[in-house]
Amino acid sequence: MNTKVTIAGVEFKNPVMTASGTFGSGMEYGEFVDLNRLGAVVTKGVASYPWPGNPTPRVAECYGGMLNAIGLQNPGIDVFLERDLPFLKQFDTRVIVNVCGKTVEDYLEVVEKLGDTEVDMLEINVSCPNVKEGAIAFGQNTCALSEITAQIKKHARQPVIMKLSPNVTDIAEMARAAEAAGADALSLINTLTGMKIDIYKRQFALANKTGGLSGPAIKPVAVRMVYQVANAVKIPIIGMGGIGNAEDALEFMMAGATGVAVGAMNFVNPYATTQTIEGIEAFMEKEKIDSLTDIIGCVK
Amino acid sequence: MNTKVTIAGVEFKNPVMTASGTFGSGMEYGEFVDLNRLGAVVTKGVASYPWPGNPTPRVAECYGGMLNAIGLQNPGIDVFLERDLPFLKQFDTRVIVNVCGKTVEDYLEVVEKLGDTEVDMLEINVSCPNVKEGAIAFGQNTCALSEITAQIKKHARQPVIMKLSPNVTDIAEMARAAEAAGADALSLINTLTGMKIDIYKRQFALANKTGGLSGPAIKPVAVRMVYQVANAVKIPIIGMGGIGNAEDALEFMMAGATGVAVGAMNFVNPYATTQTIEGIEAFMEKEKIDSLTDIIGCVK
Amino acid sequence: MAGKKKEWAKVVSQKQLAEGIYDLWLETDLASQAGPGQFVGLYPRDKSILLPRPISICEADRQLNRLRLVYRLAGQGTKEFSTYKPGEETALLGILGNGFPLEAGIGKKVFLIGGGIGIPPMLQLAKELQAKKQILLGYRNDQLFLRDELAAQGEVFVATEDGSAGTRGNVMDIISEEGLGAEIIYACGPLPMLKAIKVYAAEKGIPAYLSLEERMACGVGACLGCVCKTRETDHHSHVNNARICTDGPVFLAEDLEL
Amino acid sequence: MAGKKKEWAKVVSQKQLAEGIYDLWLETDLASQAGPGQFVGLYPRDKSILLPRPISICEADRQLNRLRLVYRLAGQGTKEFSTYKPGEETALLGILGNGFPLEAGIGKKVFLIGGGIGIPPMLQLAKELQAKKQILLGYRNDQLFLRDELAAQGEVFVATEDGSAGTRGNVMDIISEEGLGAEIIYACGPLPMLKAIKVYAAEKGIPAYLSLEERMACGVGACLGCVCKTRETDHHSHVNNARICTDGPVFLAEDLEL
Repeated sequence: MNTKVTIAGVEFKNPVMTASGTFGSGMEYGEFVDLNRLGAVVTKGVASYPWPGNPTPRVAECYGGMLNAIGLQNPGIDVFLERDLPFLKQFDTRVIVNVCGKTVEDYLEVVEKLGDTEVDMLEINVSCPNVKEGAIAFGQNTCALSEITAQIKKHARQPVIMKLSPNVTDIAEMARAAEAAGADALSLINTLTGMKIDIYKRQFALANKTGGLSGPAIKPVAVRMVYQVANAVKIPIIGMGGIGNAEDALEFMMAGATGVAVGAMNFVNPYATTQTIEGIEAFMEKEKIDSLTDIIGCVK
Repeated sequence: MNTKVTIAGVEFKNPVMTASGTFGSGMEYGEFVDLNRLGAVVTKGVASYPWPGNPTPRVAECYGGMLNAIGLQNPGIDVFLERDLPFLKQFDTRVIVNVCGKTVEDYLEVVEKLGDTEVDMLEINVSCPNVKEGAIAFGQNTCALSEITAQIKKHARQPVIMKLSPNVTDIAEMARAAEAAGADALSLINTLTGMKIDIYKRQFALANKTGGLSGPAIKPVAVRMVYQVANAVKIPIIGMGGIGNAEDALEFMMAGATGVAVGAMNFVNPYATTQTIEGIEAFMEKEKIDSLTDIIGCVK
Repeated sequence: MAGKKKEWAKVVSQKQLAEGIYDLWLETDLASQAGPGQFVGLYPRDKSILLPRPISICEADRQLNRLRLVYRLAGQGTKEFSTYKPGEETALLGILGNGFPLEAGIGKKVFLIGGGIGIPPMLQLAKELQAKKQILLGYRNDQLFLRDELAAQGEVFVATEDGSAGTRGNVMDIISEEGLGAEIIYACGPLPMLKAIKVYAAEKGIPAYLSLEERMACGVGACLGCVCKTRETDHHSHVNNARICTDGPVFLAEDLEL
Repeated sequence: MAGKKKEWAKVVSQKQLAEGIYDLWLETDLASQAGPGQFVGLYPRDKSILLPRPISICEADRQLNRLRLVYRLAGQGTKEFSTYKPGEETALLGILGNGFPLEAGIGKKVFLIGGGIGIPPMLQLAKELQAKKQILLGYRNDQLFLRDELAAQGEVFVATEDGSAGTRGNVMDIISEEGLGAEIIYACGPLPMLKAIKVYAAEKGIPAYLSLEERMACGVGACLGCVCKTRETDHHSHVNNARICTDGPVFLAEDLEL
């Protein structure tokens, strides 16, 4: 039974990763799961300098999901390289660093600093709905997305994954723009922009007013977009959006994802990542699937 | 205590309506609720001739919601006028007819035929994700939306509500285009395009592959869009997306909706519409709200 | 007839009849309106799944206000139902659907044909139908749930897919093997079985009432989720689609495109 | 110390202590690691709401492996918890948070200050802290939950908003009215109370350990949902934000921007 998948030349022991921002840099959930079991740890977004993020409340709950407006709080690339990367490199898992920025230069500075490290891949966050500058501005417009993709590709020494926003009219068009500009892979979906109002207090549940919706509630949108993108581009896809178990993960793979990431469901079940891997193995055994790559995009 | 609201000059006894496609033409749920209690019945989409809709399966369940790909099956305007409208006019409630079409001419034919009837308002469906031609093609592009809005306004004798698709990058831009072209009101959101795959059968849950996601799962996206639109245009909004009780309805109103519609939640609770009205009245009493119009858009 | 309602029903008893097949008795006022071939919508408590599950009525005790539902474990909803214990309450939508027309069969030589989870509705039908009943039951294996109860209502013939009881094969194999015949058919079961019955009924020139299944949402005819293709334009839809939940689930075979 | 876990805990007992205040004892191995001021995440079964509810530990019986949680009805999740009966199981995430530092207070004259639903963590603290304890409790009205139990651990002073028992007003009013003083403060309660204590402690030049609350998602420090503003750059975040769930919930007042 072979659970290996390959994305842009990088081999993963299995397709199960963590969605950026839901798993820190692995340390916290290392108390619950053996990080060696994971296909990859995808880190919280890393910027060129420390970002304080948004005011609280930053999180709110909604039916089958949650809203967050963390605002990409992060300690910056220098702390990441000094503290988080050495921690992650103790484990036999791939490391994908999520890179965020407010300007193209911000992104490039992080990409440059990661160039001669043992990081396996870069995931470029152009789809965070919770910061005013940069981020999603690059991810909702094909020209801006092409431009930043091309720039990053020029400077990156690792394969580049562009993380796409679902808050667009035509996800296939965005995917094609990223592919044409040189992206090695795509990850999707980031969160859907949402809002919650407390009717008794007559105020927004989040200090930021809007936040990103994640969790099982968004899975049907995510599966649809993965399917559309898989049918629009040739580069591999890492699928995410509400994945919490093997059935969810397999649904994304059958829709066309090569990798899958567990996000908000880590908060619901801190063992969700490893249980997803075990569930995939059990499914393969039961359904007599030799290689997991056989099911990628098998539903047309 | 005054629950009345006015939309484009039409007064409603209360803001609670039905979302098109979830309530037929009222007959079926008339067994469960007194239609006289409702602010309005918004009918299933009516086209210029009978539409057969999509193959089955047409519905699938997902976390906190459902997918549908009915494909706007409807008996056509002539049957509507002969059978459904006389039924609805027996009740003391407003009648809003949802109009669908594949070409501009299709829409205009229905609009014309409704011109000298006792229908109170028209809701123009330019956002159904489940039909190949027309419908959503008009709703994802500002030019097409402006064009069809202007055409319909030219022919309509009743106030025109344009029903917007949430499957767009910038809902405010769409709203502004509809307003500029003469729309009297807006309703949002239609369903989010989604997909479900049965991993054991390795096939799509819906014959149409994709379907429209509705139910509580989409509420945060809907509330956000209502808020964004309310801050972008001056015309009134009918809000919908996962509303199943008074708390949901009030959340939409505080975000900026003047009317609210109960959709998929009718299937979960056939008394959802009238219970929502009762809950709003109870809230007004408890919170000492004299006129419901006071809370519209009160959260900024 | 009273209208449809959503209301609370109390679990009277529940037991397992066969692998994955459960037998649930509910106490509910709705029982007084229930007829053979009709169904109810059972709502799971699990809030991640919202829609009522359509389950056919196996028996209706109109004196005691009780409904018997025999259902198959099919997913999250039915898995939850299978845990219900006496005294618990569950939300019920009913009574739904048209049911089997009894008049058509009175005094005739009839086939009541049930395949798999299509067997349960045959029990109430057999109890109410005054006719010469030949009851044909198709099972997967020798877990012959409801067989004995049906045998008290007519002559029962069994087919099993694995040949472990009765005729090896399906219900159509019973007809040929036993050389049976009828003037009218009532049937519920998987689509291939219904298709075969439609062909058989057309050949013999006899009416066949078929009970169909489809994914449903509202259950009351509003959403148009659960349609089937009809030969003629349907009176309600004005296209060749009838609503299984309200115009059906029972249709005359010759009116359907299966 | 063993690591954090999500595991099943069994309900030992539950009773209502006051209007909207419930007292739940759970049997769980996690009790052996629990200290005063720490908390657990309790997961509702209701699948429409996914996140664990942070609830502070009121008592930890490390011999019997039991945790006592005294919580307020605040929404859908806690409403569900309040229905739990002995023998039922509930999923628990723990043990979370840093807890109150006992060493700092040993042998000293201390204030333990609890306001409203900030009172429960004071009980385990009072039981473990070897010091001259003055326990100041702020209630809404004369439903003085946990007061008697706390009185067994030190000298208790009560304030009520409506003046129906003890000092009319809040816990700060007790200090002035009774002319009390302390060398160190431990406190948990609403933000305005904590702000007042921070000011008071600064004036008196004494340390105050404050337990904070915020909307949480993961509860384990990964999501950065529940941060508070800190005076200095935080060692983990490298910005002026500390994580309440892991760096806290207990902070030295002077380190916080409240």
